[in-house]
Amino acid sequence: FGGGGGDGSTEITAGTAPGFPPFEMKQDGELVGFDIDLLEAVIDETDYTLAGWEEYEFKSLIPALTNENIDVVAAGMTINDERDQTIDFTDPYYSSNQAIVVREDGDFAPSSLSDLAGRPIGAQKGTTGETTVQDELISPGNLDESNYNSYGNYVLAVEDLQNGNIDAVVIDEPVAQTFAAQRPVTIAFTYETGENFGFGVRDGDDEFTQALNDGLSTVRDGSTYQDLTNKWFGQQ
Amino acid sequence: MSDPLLALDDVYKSYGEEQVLSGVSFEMDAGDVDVVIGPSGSGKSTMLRCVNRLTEIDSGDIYLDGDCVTDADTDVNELRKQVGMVFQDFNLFAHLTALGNVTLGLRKVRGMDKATAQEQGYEHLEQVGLSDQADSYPAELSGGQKQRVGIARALAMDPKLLLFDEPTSALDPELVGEVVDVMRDLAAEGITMLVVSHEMGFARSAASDIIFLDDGRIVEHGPPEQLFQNPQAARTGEFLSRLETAHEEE
Amino acid sequence: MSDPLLALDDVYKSYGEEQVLSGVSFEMDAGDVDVVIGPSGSGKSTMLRCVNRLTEIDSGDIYLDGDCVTDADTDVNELRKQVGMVFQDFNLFAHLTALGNVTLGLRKVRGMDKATAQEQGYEHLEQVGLSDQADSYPAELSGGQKQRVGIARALAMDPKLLLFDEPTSALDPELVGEVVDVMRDLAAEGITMLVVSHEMGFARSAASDIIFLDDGRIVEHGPPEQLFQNPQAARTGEFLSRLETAHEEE
Amino acid sequence: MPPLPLQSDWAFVIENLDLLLVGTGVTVALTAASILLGFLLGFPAGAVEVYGRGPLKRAVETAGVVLRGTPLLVIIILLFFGLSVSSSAFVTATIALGLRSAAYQSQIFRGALQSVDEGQLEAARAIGMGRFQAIRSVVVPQALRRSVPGFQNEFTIVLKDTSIAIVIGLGELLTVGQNLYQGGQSTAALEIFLTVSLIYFVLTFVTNRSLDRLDDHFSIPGGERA
Amino acid sequence: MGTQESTTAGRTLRARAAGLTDQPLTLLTVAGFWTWLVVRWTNDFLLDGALIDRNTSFFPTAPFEAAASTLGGLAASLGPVGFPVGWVAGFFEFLAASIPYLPQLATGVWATILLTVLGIALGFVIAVPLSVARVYGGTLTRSVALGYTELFRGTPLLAQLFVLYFATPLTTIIRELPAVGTGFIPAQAFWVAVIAFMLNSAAYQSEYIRSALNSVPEGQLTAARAIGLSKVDGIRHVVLPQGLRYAIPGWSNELVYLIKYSSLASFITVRELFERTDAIASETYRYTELFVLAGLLYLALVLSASLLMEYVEDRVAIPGLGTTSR
Ligand SMILES: Nc1ncnc2c1ncn2[C@@H]1O[C@H](COP(=O)(O)OP(=O)(O)OP(=O)(O)O)[C@@H](O)[C@H]1O
Ligand SMILES: Nc1ncnc2c1ncn2[C@@H]1O[C@H](COP(=O)(O)OP(=O)(O)OP(=O)(O)O)[C@@H](O)[C@H]1O
Ligand SMILES: [Mg+2]
Ligand SMILES: [Mg+2]
Repeated sequence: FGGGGGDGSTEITAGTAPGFPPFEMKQDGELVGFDIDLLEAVIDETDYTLAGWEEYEFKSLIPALTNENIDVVAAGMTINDERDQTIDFTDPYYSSNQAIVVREDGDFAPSSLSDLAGRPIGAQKGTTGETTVQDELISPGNLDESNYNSYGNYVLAVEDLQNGNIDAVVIDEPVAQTFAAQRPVTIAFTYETGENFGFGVRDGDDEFTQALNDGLSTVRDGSTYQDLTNKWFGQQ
Repeated sequence: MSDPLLALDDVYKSYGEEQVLSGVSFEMDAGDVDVVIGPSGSGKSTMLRCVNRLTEIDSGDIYLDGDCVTDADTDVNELRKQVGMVFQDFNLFAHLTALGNVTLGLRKVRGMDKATAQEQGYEHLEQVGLSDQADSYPAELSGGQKQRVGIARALAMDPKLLLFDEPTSALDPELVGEVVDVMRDLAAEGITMLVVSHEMGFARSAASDIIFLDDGRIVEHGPPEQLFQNPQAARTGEFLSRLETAHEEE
Repeated sequence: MSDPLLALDDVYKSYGEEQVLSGVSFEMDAGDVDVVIGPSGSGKSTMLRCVNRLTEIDSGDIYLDGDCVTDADTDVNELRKQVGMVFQDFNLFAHLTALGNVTLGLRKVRGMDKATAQEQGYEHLEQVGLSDQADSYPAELSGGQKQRVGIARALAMDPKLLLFDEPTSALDPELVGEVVDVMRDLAAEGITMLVVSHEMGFARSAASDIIFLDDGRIVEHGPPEQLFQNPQAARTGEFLSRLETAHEEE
Repeated sequence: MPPLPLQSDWAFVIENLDLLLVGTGVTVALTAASILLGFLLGFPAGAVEVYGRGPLKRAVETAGVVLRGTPLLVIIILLFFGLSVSSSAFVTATIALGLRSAAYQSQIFRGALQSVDEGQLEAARAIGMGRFQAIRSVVVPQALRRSVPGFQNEFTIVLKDTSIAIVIGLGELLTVGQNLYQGGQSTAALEIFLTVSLIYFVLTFVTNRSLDRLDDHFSIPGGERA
Repeated sequence: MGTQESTTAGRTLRARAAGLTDQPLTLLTVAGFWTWLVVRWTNDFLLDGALIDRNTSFFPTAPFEAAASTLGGLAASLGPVGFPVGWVAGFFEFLAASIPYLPQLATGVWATILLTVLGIALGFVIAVPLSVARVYGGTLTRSVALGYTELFRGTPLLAQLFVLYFATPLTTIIRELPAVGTGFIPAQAFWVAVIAFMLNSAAYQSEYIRSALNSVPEGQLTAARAIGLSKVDGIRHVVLPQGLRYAIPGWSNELVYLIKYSSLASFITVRELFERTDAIASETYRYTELFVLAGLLYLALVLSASLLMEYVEDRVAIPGLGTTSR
């Protein structure tokens, strides 16, 4: 496998968690999405070559990275302190907030987190959405723990929202917009977290991190970044 | 005279190709003890099982106390309450004590309450000399004791007729006596019994009639003295003589 | 004269508290056929099993052809090649044909190649009159045929001595004859055999000596005529008379 | 009632049948590899439980109890994220399924070895075979035949439990199915899962019938059916 | 298919576990496990955290941490021969690391037990008629029962859970039922899991019971009919009481299976032991400690079940009926 450590070997393996449109998802058996295209473009700018993609559940990505199953994570992963203790991040490549998604035809129209109190809500396991629910709702005692459902994947969460098993899903904004476009769900409000997505790399893999950062700024400086944004977020 | 207690009239039964009973007819009165003998496979068990309809006959009629019991509309469970059966290999209910075996029918078929059933059950165990084993499970009883429980179970339903299918042939020789003694007592009490058995001692001393069945037909039917001393058919004599030698050796 | 082929010298064996063999001594010469009789539990099987060390003795010695075989350093597998054994319940290898049963030892123990082993195997099946059943599996054979395969299997190893433990007692009466006939043939061919059996016909006609074992001791040992006509010990006479009545009935 | 995701979308399933078949291939390969590993470890383990003694036997027994008492899900996760035995999801899943299967197969073989009549071993010893050889040439061939039904059960259990490898993202049948309806192109969840279930059903059915055949083929004429 | 055989395998399998349960150490462990659970649950659910805060463990971590570091130092100073001490140190480290998570896992264990017990009990209610239909039914009932069994045994439990939860209106229906998801009554996902386990386990249980019914001698029903019991009554009063006793070993095996497979309910968001473990692990990344700990808790549950079934078997044992475990 890829020894991203940089000692001569330049093959690296990337990991992601499909089911997070438009960042990453499976279409016709192919892994596609903004993260996929972006990372590939970034790596093209470096001396490394991409050996391939591995797919995991989102919460498994960090263990997979630390266990050297993969060398880089591109999965719409928010840079935060908890994660930063375990892994390193590249420079941010996308800024996002958390959206609170509800059923389109439902009568539940919350406008702030406190409106969610006492309602069954969901998020994806191991995501910022989950942290938000934990920190802003459960810990202050606004939400009973039994009212929170945690899913392996956003699609299951949105599925359950449509089924009526939960009343709201806390989810990254761009993803929420995709779902709102495709499904009978709508964004009730956005919770400003000012969070940034970064590519996850192993702690201490500094050379590789640096290469990715350089590649990223090259891509941002050129037209590629804008092209990709238009391609994946353009149709909103 | 009144009706016979049991009458078989031209009973036929076959399994597939094989004709097992071919026109069996006989009658027995209340209080009679008839012993059925015959070679293996001659249809003795089948005949017995036809009487309480554990096996259905192909044609002919069977009457119990004047009623035709082989009608399609006869309630077989009702019939079986009136006809007790004792099996060769006991078939005691393995999960119930001796008393439980005897009372199950009283409670679930006759609908008695538990206390009354147990009281009656004890009496019947007493009748076969087993009241002290009431709480033993079948596996804890000897063969002879098992069979006596089997008899008590059948008696408990207060049947008009008791059927015995080789009640002693699964027993060790030294245990046969106790079961035969119980059967002899029942005979003396005037209970009507139809017994498949080759216990010649019992047949001689307790039977009203002996029925010799061969190949699904009654070859000879008469009181024991006549059959033993002066068999009419050659086949009977032959069978009896083989029986004698086999049993003398015990 | 040369050494005896088999000699037991003051053999003792106990299972826990129970003394099963208490000072058993006897000798037999090459070509002898000794028949061991005795009540159930008297130690007959144990004695036989001690000879090929399926059971280890507590004290005493056993000599085969002059060699002490109960030494700790005797190779038991070597010993067992020289002492064949025929079991009461056959113990044929269920997954092998008759021929496979006979040749397994030849191939895996004697290290013969397949063709030679099969050739020899056929001969031994021939010897017990079963060459036409070479490809049958044990489950496809009658009891008598099974036992004859068992004998052929033992013969195939070309042993100096053949042990038989009640070779006919698991057989239906009508099948005993064929096995006894084979054993009689072997005796006539001069094969040395130590046979636990209550087949008195065989003992009378084929035995060199009869050994009467009771409660782990040899009570009497002598030629059949002497033992049958004029038993020395009261116990022997008693046992023989019970044996006679039991077997006459068959 | 809110709308249910029950729009019939069989066309989508049929379009993606090739993907499902690839997943089926992974499932079959994973089953085969795991059963093989389970056999290679489980058979000796069973033999040790019957014929072994001392610490080896106790170690094997304890390992068996632990493996049989722990959910496969826990074993897989532990091996993958905890102990990181391998970076390949396929290898990890094979080890997890294989180890657990070995624990069960050892019991199947133990039972089968014990069910071979003691007289068989004795007869083999009586013609001069050593203990090991007697076990190998006489007891084992019979025990293997008797273990076929237990083996058959085990086979279907492993086949179905390969679906649990979804937790480590292995692209087996169920994962492929899940990815299909999460791809954003269709919400044909019911159709996909019914199809996936049908494929599993066909697989178990075919496996069972083939093993029946195998059983017939190796059964000893006239003897008890294994 | 070798159902008879699988029952035997089940029997021997459980006898294995029973062999372990003979050891006093195991008994002690299981007793300790249950004491902890009961005290924990009483505190958390009934006393509302009166004894100790819900999220605080009963056990302090400090002594274990201290022991671990002392022993670790010792092991290091011993050099290459220090490895046994190193293991002990590792064990204490493990204890220190896992203790803080115990309260949350205890809640998960509660859900796991509830799920298993309900699944197997409700499954049993379906399994009995299914197996009776298989043995005594007519062509139609027999094939319906067979079809049911083959269907549920032929597809993965995971797929069944997915279908029931995400692809059927089951959740909607259950959600509308009164009281679901209020107070101590779990929400719909739990009940969907119970239904899945019930349906799945019924198929397996019916196989065990079927082969047990087949092992009741035919003469038993004949004798029952001969005293005038109807067929149904004969099955009810004579065949089933015996057959179910024969079925206990295989059935216990199914209980053990269900305990373990209940972890799959985490896929549909049921917060049982595995889900709890997984959730904590994905926050803390302490996969090894947490999953070893979860494995041990499952093992304790499985051993408890074996012990319990052994006791049940002893209690209902009747001389001469079925296999007594000793
Ligand atoms: N259920 C059955 N199905 C097919 N054939 C049967 C059945 N029951 C009995 N038979 C056949 O009917 C014939 C008579 O059997 P039956 O049991 O009545 O004889 P029997 O006189 O009682 O013999 P035995 O002395 O051996 O008990 C036998 O040939 C038997 O094989
Ligand atoms: N492996 C064993 N362990 C304990 N006791 C044994 C063993 N084998 C035999 N015995 C006991 O040794 C005594 C002699 O047994 P043995 O089988 O030699 O008698 P036998 O003369 O062959 O009897 P039978 O005619 O019944 O075969 C018996 O009391 C038996 O219970
Ligand atoms: Mg009969
Ligand atoms: Mg003997």
